[in-house]
Amino acid sequence: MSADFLYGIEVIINGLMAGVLYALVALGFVLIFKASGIFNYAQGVMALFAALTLVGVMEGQVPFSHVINAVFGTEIHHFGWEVPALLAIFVTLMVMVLFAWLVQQLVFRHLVGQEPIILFMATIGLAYFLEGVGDLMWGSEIKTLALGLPQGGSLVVEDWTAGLGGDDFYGFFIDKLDMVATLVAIVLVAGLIGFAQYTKQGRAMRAVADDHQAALSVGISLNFIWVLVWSLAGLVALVAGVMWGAKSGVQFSLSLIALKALPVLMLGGFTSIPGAIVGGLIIGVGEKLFEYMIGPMVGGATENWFAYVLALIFLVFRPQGLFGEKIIERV
Amino acid sequence: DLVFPSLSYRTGPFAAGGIAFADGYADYFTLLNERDGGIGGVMASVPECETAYNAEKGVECYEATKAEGALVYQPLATSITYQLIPKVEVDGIPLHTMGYGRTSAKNGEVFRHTFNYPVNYWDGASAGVNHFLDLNDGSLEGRKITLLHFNGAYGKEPIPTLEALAEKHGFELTTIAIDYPGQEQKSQWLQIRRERPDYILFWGWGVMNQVAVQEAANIGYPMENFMGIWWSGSENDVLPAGAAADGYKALAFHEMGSDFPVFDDIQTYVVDAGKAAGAGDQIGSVLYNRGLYAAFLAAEAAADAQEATGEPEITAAMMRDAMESLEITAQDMEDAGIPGFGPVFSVTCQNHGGDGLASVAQWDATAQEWSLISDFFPSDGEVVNALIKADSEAFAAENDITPSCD
Amino acid sequence: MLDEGYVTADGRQIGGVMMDMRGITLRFGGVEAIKNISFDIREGEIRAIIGPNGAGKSSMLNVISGFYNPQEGEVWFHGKRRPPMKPFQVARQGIARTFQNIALFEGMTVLDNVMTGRLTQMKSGMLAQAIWKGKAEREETANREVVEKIIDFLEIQAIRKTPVGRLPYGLKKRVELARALAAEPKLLLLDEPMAGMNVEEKEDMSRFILDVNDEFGTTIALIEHDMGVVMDLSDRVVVMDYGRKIGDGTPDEVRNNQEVIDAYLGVAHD
Amino acid sequence: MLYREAGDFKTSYPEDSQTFPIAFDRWRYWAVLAIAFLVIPFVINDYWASSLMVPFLIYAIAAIGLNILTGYCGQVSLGTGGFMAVGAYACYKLMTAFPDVNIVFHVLLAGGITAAVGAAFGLPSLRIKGFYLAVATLAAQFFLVWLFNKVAWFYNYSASGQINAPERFIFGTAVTGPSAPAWAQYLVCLVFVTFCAVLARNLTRGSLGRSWMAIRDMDIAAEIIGVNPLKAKLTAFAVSSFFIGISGALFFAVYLGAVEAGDSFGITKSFLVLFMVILGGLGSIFGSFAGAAFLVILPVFLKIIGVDVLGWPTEMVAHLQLVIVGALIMFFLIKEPHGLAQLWRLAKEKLRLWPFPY
Amino acid sequence: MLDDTKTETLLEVNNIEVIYNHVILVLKGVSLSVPKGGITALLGGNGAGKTTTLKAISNLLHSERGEVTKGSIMYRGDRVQDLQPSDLVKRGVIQVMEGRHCFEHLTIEENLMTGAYTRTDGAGAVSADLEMVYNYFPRLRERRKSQAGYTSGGEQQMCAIGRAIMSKPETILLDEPSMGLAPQLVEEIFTIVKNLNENEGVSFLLAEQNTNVALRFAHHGYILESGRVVMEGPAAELRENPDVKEFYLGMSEDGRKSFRDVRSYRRRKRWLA
Ligand SMILES: Nc1ncnc2c1ncn2[C@@H]1O[C@H](COP(=O)(O)OP(=O)(O)OP(=O)(O)O)[C@@H](O)[C@H]1O
Ligand SMILES: Nc1ncnc2c1ncn2[C@@H]1O[C@H](COP(=O)(O)OP(=O)(O)OP(=O)(O)O)[C@@H](O)[C@H]1O
Ligand SMILES: CC(C)C[C@H](N)C(=O)O
Ligand SMILES: [Mg+2]
Ligand SMILES: [Mg+2]
Repeated sequence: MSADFLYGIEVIINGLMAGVLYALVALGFVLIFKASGIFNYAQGVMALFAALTLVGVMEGQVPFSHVINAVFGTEIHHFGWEVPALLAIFVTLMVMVLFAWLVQQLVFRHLVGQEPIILFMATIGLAYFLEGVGDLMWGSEIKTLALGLPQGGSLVVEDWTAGLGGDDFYGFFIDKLDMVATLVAIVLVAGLIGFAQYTKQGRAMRAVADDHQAALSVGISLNFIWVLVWSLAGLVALVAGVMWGAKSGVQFSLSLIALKALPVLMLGGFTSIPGAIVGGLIIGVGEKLFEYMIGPMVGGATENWFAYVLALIFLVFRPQGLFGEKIIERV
Repeated sequence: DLVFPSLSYRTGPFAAGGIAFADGYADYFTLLNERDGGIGGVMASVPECETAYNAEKGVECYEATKAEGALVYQPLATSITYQLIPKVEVDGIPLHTMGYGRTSAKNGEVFRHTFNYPVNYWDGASAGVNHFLDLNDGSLEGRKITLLHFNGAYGKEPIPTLEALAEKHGFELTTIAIDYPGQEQKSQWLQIRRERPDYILFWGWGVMNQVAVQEAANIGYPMENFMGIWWSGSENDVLPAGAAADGYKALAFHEMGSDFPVFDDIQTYVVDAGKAAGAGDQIGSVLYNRGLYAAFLAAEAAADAQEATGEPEITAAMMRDAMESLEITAQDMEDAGIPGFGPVFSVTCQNHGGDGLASVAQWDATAQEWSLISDFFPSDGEVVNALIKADSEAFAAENDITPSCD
Repeated sequence: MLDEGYVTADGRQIGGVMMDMRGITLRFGGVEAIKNISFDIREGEIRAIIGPNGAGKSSMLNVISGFYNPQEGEVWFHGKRRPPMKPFQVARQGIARTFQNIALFEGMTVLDNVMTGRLTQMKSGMLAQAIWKGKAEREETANREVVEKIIDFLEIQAIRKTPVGRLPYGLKKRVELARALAAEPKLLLLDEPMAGMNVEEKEDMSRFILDVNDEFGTTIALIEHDMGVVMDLSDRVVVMDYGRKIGDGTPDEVRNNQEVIDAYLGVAHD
Repeated sequence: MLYREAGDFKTSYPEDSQTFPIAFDRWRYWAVLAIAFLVIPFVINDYWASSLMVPFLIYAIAAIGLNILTGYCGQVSLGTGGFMAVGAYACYKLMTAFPDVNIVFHVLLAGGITAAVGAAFGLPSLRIKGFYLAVATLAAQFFLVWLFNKVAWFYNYSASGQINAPERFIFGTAVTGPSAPAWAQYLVCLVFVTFCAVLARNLTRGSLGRSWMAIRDMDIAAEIIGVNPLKAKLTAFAVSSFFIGISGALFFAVYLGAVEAGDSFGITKSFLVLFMVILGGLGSIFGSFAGAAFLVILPVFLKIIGVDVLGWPTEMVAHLQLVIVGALIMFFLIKEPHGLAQLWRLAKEKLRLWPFPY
Repeated sequence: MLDDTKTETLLEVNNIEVIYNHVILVLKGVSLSVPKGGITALLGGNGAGKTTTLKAISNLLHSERGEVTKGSIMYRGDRVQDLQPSDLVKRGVIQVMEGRHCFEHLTIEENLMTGAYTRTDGAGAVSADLEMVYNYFPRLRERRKSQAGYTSGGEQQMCAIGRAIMSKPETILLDEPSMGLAPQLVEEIFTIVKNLNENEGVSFLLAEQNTNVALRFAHHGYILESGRVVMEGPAAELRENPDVKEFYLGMSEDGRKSFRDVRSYRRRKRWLA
């Protein structure tokens, strides 16, 4: 096999892995959208916030210490203890649940029945808010997430495959972190699909998405369902935050991964959990291949827009995305 | 008061770098105030204004602070620099873009109020190539160098220089762009892995830096052949990759570490007095030192201006004149408590950019510190100056400026 | 047309065939909503379509107004076969309609809603409208006069400037009728115009329908479940059931058709 | 009764469909215009112009543009930043290619070019709806920015990829370039804003505006009653982009003077303008102004309070700013989902009934 | 049949006022009561406030920016105004909303199952009730796997009622069930209402335009005009009232009028004009 061909394969494999990471973020969007018709722009910031909280808790940082110091002129920073990773993850989850509950009580409860664009706007407001709170709470400097996740190319795979091509081929490069992420994603998705399809709450969640008023009228508690899905989205955000945070440190830009998830959503369909995965994979492979093959001809850095254009092309043929619910058009 | 506005960014995507720089900039002036009673007896004030590395906010900050009698601006962003260059010409306030901004502003005949001493990006590109030349006994014939860069004004700045140098030294140049913010660089690094360039020059800022270092480690790229510009060589960039980052290089134009007398003074007069600009945890970091260095250069010029005019309360115009005749000597640095911190250099009307001396720093992951591994050495003036001349003259023609020195 | 029409008992002139549906079949995936149905609508008549829920009545209207393209069959309009068309092209041929589940523009006032009905008549270009003074304003005024007449006619003057979102159901239906009338259609399709109304309101609505038919000579196709209304108003009735046509004829014929009684009426209607 | 419309009867339809049917409103409108044109230019200084008034006016144009597309035609777009970039780069190319032509024409032409680009990117809207479309417009956003970054022709091959506005004059006064006086920049923007607002108002009250709103409220029904969706959507995209292009051109030429596509016209810009439109009120021209004013002034105001008055560290103020802006957005949406414009309308309704509660 | 005088009152609405958007006063003091085991009809023209009354009872006004500003609503003697809609469902009050409001993307069967959301009496009981609903509405059985969005208007109406039955309610608030239904179906649905009422003891508050049918099946009726109750009484009495006859039943002194004659006769004067 020619080296070029094998490199193409390598790009595809890595694209798939990248796709899994995109899908992790997209999943959070899907959950909330499915349950409430809310397009939650804050999902990216939630990932950042979750990761920040995790690091903060692990390192025993005093929340809001910056503010306290600035206002009272004190000099406090740390509690002086360190929290083991598992416990810290649990604490962070609790924080995310609390966050879900607050969001519901203070914001979305009052917006029941509003048009989607209004809800969308509210989530952008929420994103601003949460970003500010995250910064105030934990500070805006870069933090390293030391969960001990493996990093770097897998030598096993590389050695194993090095013989496939000629001298110009060095074996497949696969990042160990990506492999972990893939495993986690599979588990998460299986769980979520089971939840949505086979539980009473899952059905209620989809009902709520269709018609808030009618859901209320049959006795579904919007509050409960929404706190539930926001908590789930918080869980997904934490996972995404950990995976991305391990890659690039925990800092502001983590919130921008939301932008990578949007084309994934479009392509997979806003309401489909499997869609998020398949969409992620297609986008991952598509953009990497395009950058690999066409990129050099047009000057590179095509990934940001290519994902969107790819999704757009798919949408022209299937306006509801690959797995999205068919848009019902009747008069 | 002597007003040195600090257009800082402590939020947003580049906060990590902005915080350290702004802390250093502010702390140095605080030190002068606390220890020496200001500059020439006049207190310095450093009003901070948050730009978030955003051009619009930068302009707003500039407009908001310029009426307070600002002496010099240090916006710490190439994009903001471009907004301010025409404005400072009109307002008569000097602009100092230390190691960034518009390279051709080095030509003071055209850019009367803009200064970019002691080095600029084109010097940086050339210095990087010079370093690689050194490693190869003066010849890069047939070698492959890749420029990995931020896809924007800043990252594209070195390309013309590198193209000229590639022609001159016979190496093959490829450029790979990374889009903002650069958290995902998989395809770029797969491409690098495939092409195996001999050297990588890297123009990055923000999260892009650490991801690049991490990815380089992931694909097992030899770190000592991977060199960043001075904005891609701080602790933030290498710490996340841990031991794998050992040996990564970056250019520098001043010393690293906190082994200078000034830091003791900062500890006593600033930090212990509770007057530190930030949390006090950045002191001695690369970017903190850079902020401090920028403040030092500004303070020197201000002192020169006071001396030259005999007026303690100087104006922006006096400041500009002093910057134009700035001379940084070993003694100046010694006096300021930073002996040998940077190269000695001088500024003239024809040359607003200093002598273009740079050095190479390397990261030691076990000691967790950056240190310079070379002296300050010059860039390829022949190539760089020709490019500067062409670019600045084009600008002059476009804007009806007659280059002159008075 | 060979058939020149006739005059009804109460003296209205019914003309030749205006709309002729021939062998229409419409499928949605596996569901066959309309199965090989043919019927015609004559100029000037009031034609009712009745049938149980889900029989395919609304779908039939949708075929007429071009929203669905039937898989089989032909639509003949004014003696010409109509090629597949977009709904807005159909509208421009003079076919207007109301909807079963009110489809008003909720964010607009009643007046604006009715004015949208005249879009097919308004011709001034974008530039003229941007400048406004002159052509566009004149056109607006002229059309506004027509619309005001319709508003008067349907007795909704009082709510002219109210956003339709706030209106009660019955009034919405009336506004929908106004919007359809504003297009001055040759053929008016009404999908359950009297659903959700009380007798008094139905009487009003009936009066409007009769007036439109009488005064403007508008042909009307009407879906309605209130047999009183259907039998009293219509000249001819088509009965559908499960996508098939099970009856077609004058109200009297239909009401005595056993198949219709079994499938739809339940008991013979008086 | 502080505010009344009683006794204000109209005897002709044109009178009834004028912009401000109520005399009191009409007077207020003329008063605002008079102040804007005759008073402010004499008192404005650099700071007020460049940190508040000029950006406010320019954003108002962009908001009007987006409001036409999103508020009137119901097509959510997140491509505003990209379209502003088209306006800016078109204006730059025109300014440098035809230095002798008056800048006013350049700006208008830049709007025209943006309109064409906008219409082209509007094509998918025929099939793609709602949020899918919103996300699709991001394709325009990212692609355009990338294009202006990559293709050196757009920035006249300058080394940095930045574009700089050369100095240009109107009636002998510089309006672009560093020496342009604040009042001149302000006036140019004001004239364009007035022009755009009047244009937008005329377009939205006529048949075109109605066909947009029909598409917005129920596209299928609109099509069945005779609206050509292709034409309605594309004109909305074109008209909207025309305004956005103008605002982009002004943003570059008059306000900033130098821009780089990714930095100034990134995705945040798209969101910012969308905020303005929604906070101000979808489908309301007044709302576009209110939203733009709110989001331009609020951050500056918060900064002044936090840094200058309270003396808090800039970073904390910047973070608090995020928190407060975010919280206010949510608060307003909860209080009145239809924006400041609706709040204003309700206030008027209350005034009318005053002193009775309802 | 129900004896009006002795039974316990389930639902009592006392003089409520409802305001939309803080400015639009819609109900101006409405009082009514629903006895246990009764079918109570709420009649009135368009915009009279029937829907608003029902929504006020089931607490669905909030999401429409409406609120009850005066008066009280009691269920089994407890004030229920401040409860969540879901709490009301748990207490056995469920509303079938005007205009169907099925969950478009859920299948018919899933729609029905959402009705059982608040139930805790086990899957067996739920599926038995599902079977019961299918028996009442065979048409739904045929379409059980279709997404509700693609079913016809009538099918959706059945689905909405079936969904309410699935919650095993004590009281159903039924908003215009006959709207858009074929006459046969209207009879059917009312027969089902009657059966539910008689066999399962479900009480109904029924907002209807179709006065004719409503008064045939109801025990007691209220007539609402412009937000006020203008007449009330046992259904049989209302049916005989000349005004009701004229305006709600479409009868004149000499029997049913033809709709074709509407243009030629004059109306009687109304109570409130
Ligand atoms: N969300 C709302 N905002 C403002 N006004 C409303 C709202 N909902 C209803 N109304 C007004 O309240 C009044 C009563 O409406 P309601 O829907 O209760 O009438 P109804 O008796 O159910 O009529 P119908 O038989 O047409 O359904 C109407 O005038 C209507 O315009
Ligand atoms: N777009 C569609 N996709 C799938 N099935 C459809 C669609 N439109 C209609 N149907 C089906 O076609 C059949 C006929 O529907 P239609 O709406 O025409 O009935 P109808 O006679 O108007 O009934 P009703 O009196 O209840 O309104 C129904 O079974 C419906 O579910
Ligand atoms: C710190 C900075 C000045 C570096 C930056 N990327 C630039 O604009 O050049
Ligand atoms: Mg129908
Ligand atoms: Mg109602």
